[in-house]
Amino acid sequence: MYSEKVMDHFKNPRNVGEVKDYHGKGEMGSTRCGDTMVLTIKVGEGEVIEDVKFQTFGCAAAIASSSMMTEMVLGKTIQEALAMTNNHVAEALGGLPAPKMHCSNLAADALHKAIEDYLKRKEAAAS
Amino acid sequence: MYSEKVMDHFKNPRNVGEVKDYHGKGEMGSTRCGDTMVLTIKVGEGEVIEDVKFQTFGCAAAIASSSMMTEMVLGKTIQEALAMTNNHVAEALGGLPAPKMHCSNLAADALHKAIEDYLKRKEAAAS
Amino acid sequence: MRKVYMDNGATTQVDEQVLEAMLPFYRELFGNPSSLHSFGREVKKALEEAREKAALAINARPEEIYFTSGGTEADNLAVQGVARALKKKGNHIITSAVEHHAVLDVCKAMEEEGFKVTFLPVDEYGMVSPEAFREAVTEETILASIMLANNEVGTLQPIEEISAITREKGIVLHTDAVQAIGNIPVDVGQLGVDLLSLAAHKFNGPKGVGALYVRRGTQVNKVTYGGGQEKKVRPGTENIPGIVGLGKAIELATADVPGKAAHLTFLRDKLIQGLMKIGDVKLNGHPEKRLPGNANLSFAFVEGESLLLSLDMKGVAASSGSACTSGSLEPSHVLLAMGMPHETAHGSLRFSLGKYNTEEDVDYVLEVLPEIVERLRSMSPVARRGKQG
Amino acid sequence: MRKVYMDNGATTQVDEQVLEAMLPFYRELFGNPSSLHSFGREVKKALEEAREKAALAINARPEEIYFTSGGTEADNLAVQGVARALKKKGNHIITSAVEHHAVLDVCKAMEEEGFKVTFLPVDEYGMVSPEAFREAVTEETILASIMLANNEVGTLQPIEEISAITREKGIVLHTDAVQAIGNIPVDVGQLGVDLLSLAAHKFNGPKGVGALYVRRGTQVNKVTYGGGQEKKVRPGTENIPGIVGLGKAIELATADVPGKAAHLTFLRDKLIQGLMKIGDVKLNGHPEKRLPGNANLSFAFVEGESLLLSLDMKGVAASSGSACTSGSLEPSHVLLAMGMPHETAHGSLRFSLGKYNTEEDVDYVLEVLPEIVERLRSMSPVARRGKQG
Ligand SMILES: Cc1ncc(COP(=O)(O)O)c(C=O)c1O
Ligand SMILES: Cc1ncc(COP(=O)(O)O)c(C=O)c1O
Repeated sequence: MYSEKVMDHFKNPRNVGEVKDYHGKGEMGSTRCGDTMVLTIKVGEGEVIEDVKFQTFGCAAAIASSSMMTEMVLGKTIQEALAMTNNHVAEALGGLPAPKMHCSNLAADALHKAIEDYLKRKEAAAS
Repeated sequence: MYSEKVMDHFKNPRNVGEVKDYHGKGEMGSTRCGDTMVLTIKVGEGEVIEDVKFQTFGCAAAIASSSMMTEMVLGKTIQEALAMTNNHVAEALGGLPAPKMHCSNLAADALHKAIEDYLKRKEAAAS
Repeated sequence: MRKVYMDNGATTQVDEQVLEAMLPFYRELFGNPSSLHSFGREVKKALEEAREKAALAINARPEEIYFTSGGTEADNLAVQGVARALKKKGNHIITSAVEHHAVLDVCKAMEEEGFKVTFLPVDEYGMVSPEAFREAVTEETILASIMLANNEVGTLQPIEEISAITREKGIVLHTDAVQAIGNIPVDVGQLGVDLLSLAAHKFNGPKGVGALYVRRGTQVNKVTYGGGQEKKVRPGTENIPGIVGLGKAIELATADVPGKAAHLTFLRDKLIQGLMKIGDVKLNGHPEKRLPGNANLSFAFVEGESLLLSLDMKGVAASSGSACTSGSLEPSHVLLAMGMPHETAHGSLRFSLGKYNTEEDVDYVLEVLPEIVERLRSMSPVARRGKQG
Repeated sequence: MRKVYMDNGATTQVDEQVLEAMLPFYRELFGNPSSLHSFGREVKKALEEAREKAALAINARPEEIYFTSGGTEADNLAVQGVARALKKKGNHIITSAVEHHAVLDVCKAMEEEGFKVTFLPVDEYGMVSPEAFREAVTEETILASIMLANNEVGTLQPIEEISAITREKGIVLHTDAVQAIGNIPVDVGQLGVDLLSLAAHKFNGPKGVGALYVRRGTQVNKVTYGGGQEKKVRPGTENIPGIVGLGKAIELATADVPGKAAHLTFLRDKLIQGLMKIGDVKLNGHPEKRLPGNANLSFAFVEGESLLLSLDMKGVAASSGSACTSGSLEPSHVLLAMGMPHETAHGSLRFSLGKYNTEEDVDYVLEVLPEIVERLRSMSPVARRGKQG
């Protein structure tokens, strides 16, 4: 059912946990299937994402999407990260079964929320 | 499907053919399944059936019923023969499958016709 | 006693290679393909491989194959499913008078649901006329079901000519190919059909499994409801060993259709020619457009069941269209639709040859049957009259 | 890697004795039971022997057994068949919210045909209340379908109490006993049911074959149409190897139900007790009135599919009611009907034990599952909050 890449990320998820002293935090819940994800990021010089960690309650597709997303986003600028979509994550995983596509939605959405949070905090600090 | 007795009479039908110089002849056709039977008898002293022969176009049940009937009737008086029913024949065969019961109807009916024919001829000869 | 099986139209012997392919799925590969775990996944793979084989054999796409419990269920799903799905478009169905009961009786049931059904007559060879088909079409016609090859007399129907009409008129066309697979080439593209039924046990596969081909985009309502199997069109835990067997059997059966057909045609023609010598014997069905393995003959003055049972006593298995073998009181609806008188229909005998038949089998039948016919005719009052007349 | 199969509710491994009984019918005994010749007759005999075995196992008469292609078809034939046959008497059907989709979805389809259906709610243990059943009965009630044992949580329904009501009111009662056969005693007389479904692959028989018991005198309309098999109620060439397998399997499965149940109960209770130690674990279904082999548990803060796949990586096969394993977006309708919140339903895991399971299997699961739960909880944002709250 799942690609090897999905199973690899499910078995050995990258970047699990919470970034210490994070700069932004995004939380997403799927009302449809009950999955939940919390993402924390640290943004360094040049608006580059220096650290990223996730916690996910969900199926293998949700966990693998979370893990894959963190790998993809690490070292990217927040501009680049904002351009990332759920489809990019699913593609990078070698595709997901059709009924599982929605499970990958959490990942990019939580990322965007974390960046938003980061930008808000920055604004608040600046003002 | 068929009892051993039916198969025995089908394999080795008794009294097939036509009695030479018969005294009575009965012919029956089933309009329902197309079976046809011709029975000839010779009646001796004391109105006893001395000889009987049949010809049948029909299934195994029809042929076995014909054969069984000739065996049952041989040596009987025509009174006794007239009391014989299709059910008696079927019973003597150890029963017939339900959808095959109608195939045994020919036998007793042809017998009764043959006896009728004999009685008519006798009357005609007497008058 | 020598045993000769010439009733391959009723069912066939499972090919040992087919059974070999099935056995692991009764033993270690016993999972349910809906299960996520390894026991399920390995079996799911086999299910999809069988679907690919079935698709390949009839030139369809794997996703167009729906596995069923046999030919009857496939026919029911096709006719009930399409008729109900298209109810709003029209209420007229066209079929033929010589269909198998699995189509004929469904069509009759559809009449009770409010559909109008035309049962097309056939000619003396059992063939439907494309012109008559065209004339039967109305504005209301939504579905037609015409078989590819007749199970009793072996006549092949002009499906390509009929599909030219259904395509022109936008009518969904189903064909019952249960008797055709492995015996004649079957290509859904060339035939131009939208649905096609098949049953594994007619081509040396297992009993209890069949398939319905449904062309992409064709609407089919469910007949049974339940789990999500077969895209919810045909729910129920899949008969995995059976489906794997179907896959293997159809692969083997369609590997060399011309070769098999040539073998069967040779045997069949030898059989027919030999039997015709008995006298007062008539070949039923079309002289050329017939299944390569089908020899259906009428023996005047004798009844089919008596022939059958007498052959059986000699070890030969055949079948008959006589009323007495059908369990009903009427002889075969196919023979009657061909205009055959009742008596002749009663004396019909079908030999259906299969891949395991040999020339020795044919010789044996030619050796024993003449005596049997003679014996039965000697008992028959009809024969006497026949000869006198 | 050690392989532990604990998904016997999904399907079971065919008993080698069952397969042995089937094999001759794939080989030399390949005839069609409708055929008059010896190839047909010897197979017909086996068909009727299997029917006798199935009847004996549930205390029915052989002529009350109709073979089908599985549990789904049996359920469909029962509900569709009886509802349509009794349409003139009334239009109300009673069923429960926790039925298998093979009953639930048929009942929904019946609604579209104009029937009114009451889907009885269940209590937190998944049990239907006989009082609620009685209250649901109307003048129009013709049919009720309440399962004997639930496939997900194993809860046993009070069928005898319900049949007391249906008999009093003249309502036809069907029960889906697919999960019950071989695990609890099943006696149609004692249960007081009029129809009962079963499927061979749930009691170490083959897939693709089941049966419907129909009490003498109960009217059932056909769902599919065709030949004269199974008294025309269920047409199609019989799946003889499958039916023979069903016969052998039900004979073996019902030979010692108390013995099997004791074995399963022992293993199940050890498993449940061991798993409860993990913490934040809840047993779903009735604590006592449940299938001896069913252990359905909810693991808070983790999702079922993740549990399943993690177990699978350790060689353990189980199943889950989580949305992500059902192929739909909703978690199990059974768990929801029991009033379980979505999150808890998502984290449910079903272990269904079978006759081949051993104590070592249970020990192995108790060894690997705690680590898996811990690992997944450590990844879960919900768990953290849960612990905090
Ligand atoms: C032409 C045709 N259609 C349908 C069927 C029904 O197939 P099954 O008996 O496998 O359900 C048969 C065989 O009996 C057949 O010959
Ligand atoms: C309670 C119940 N009913 C019906 C079915 C359907 O049986 P089958 O999948 O064999 O058609 C199942 C099994 O899936 C079941 O557990």
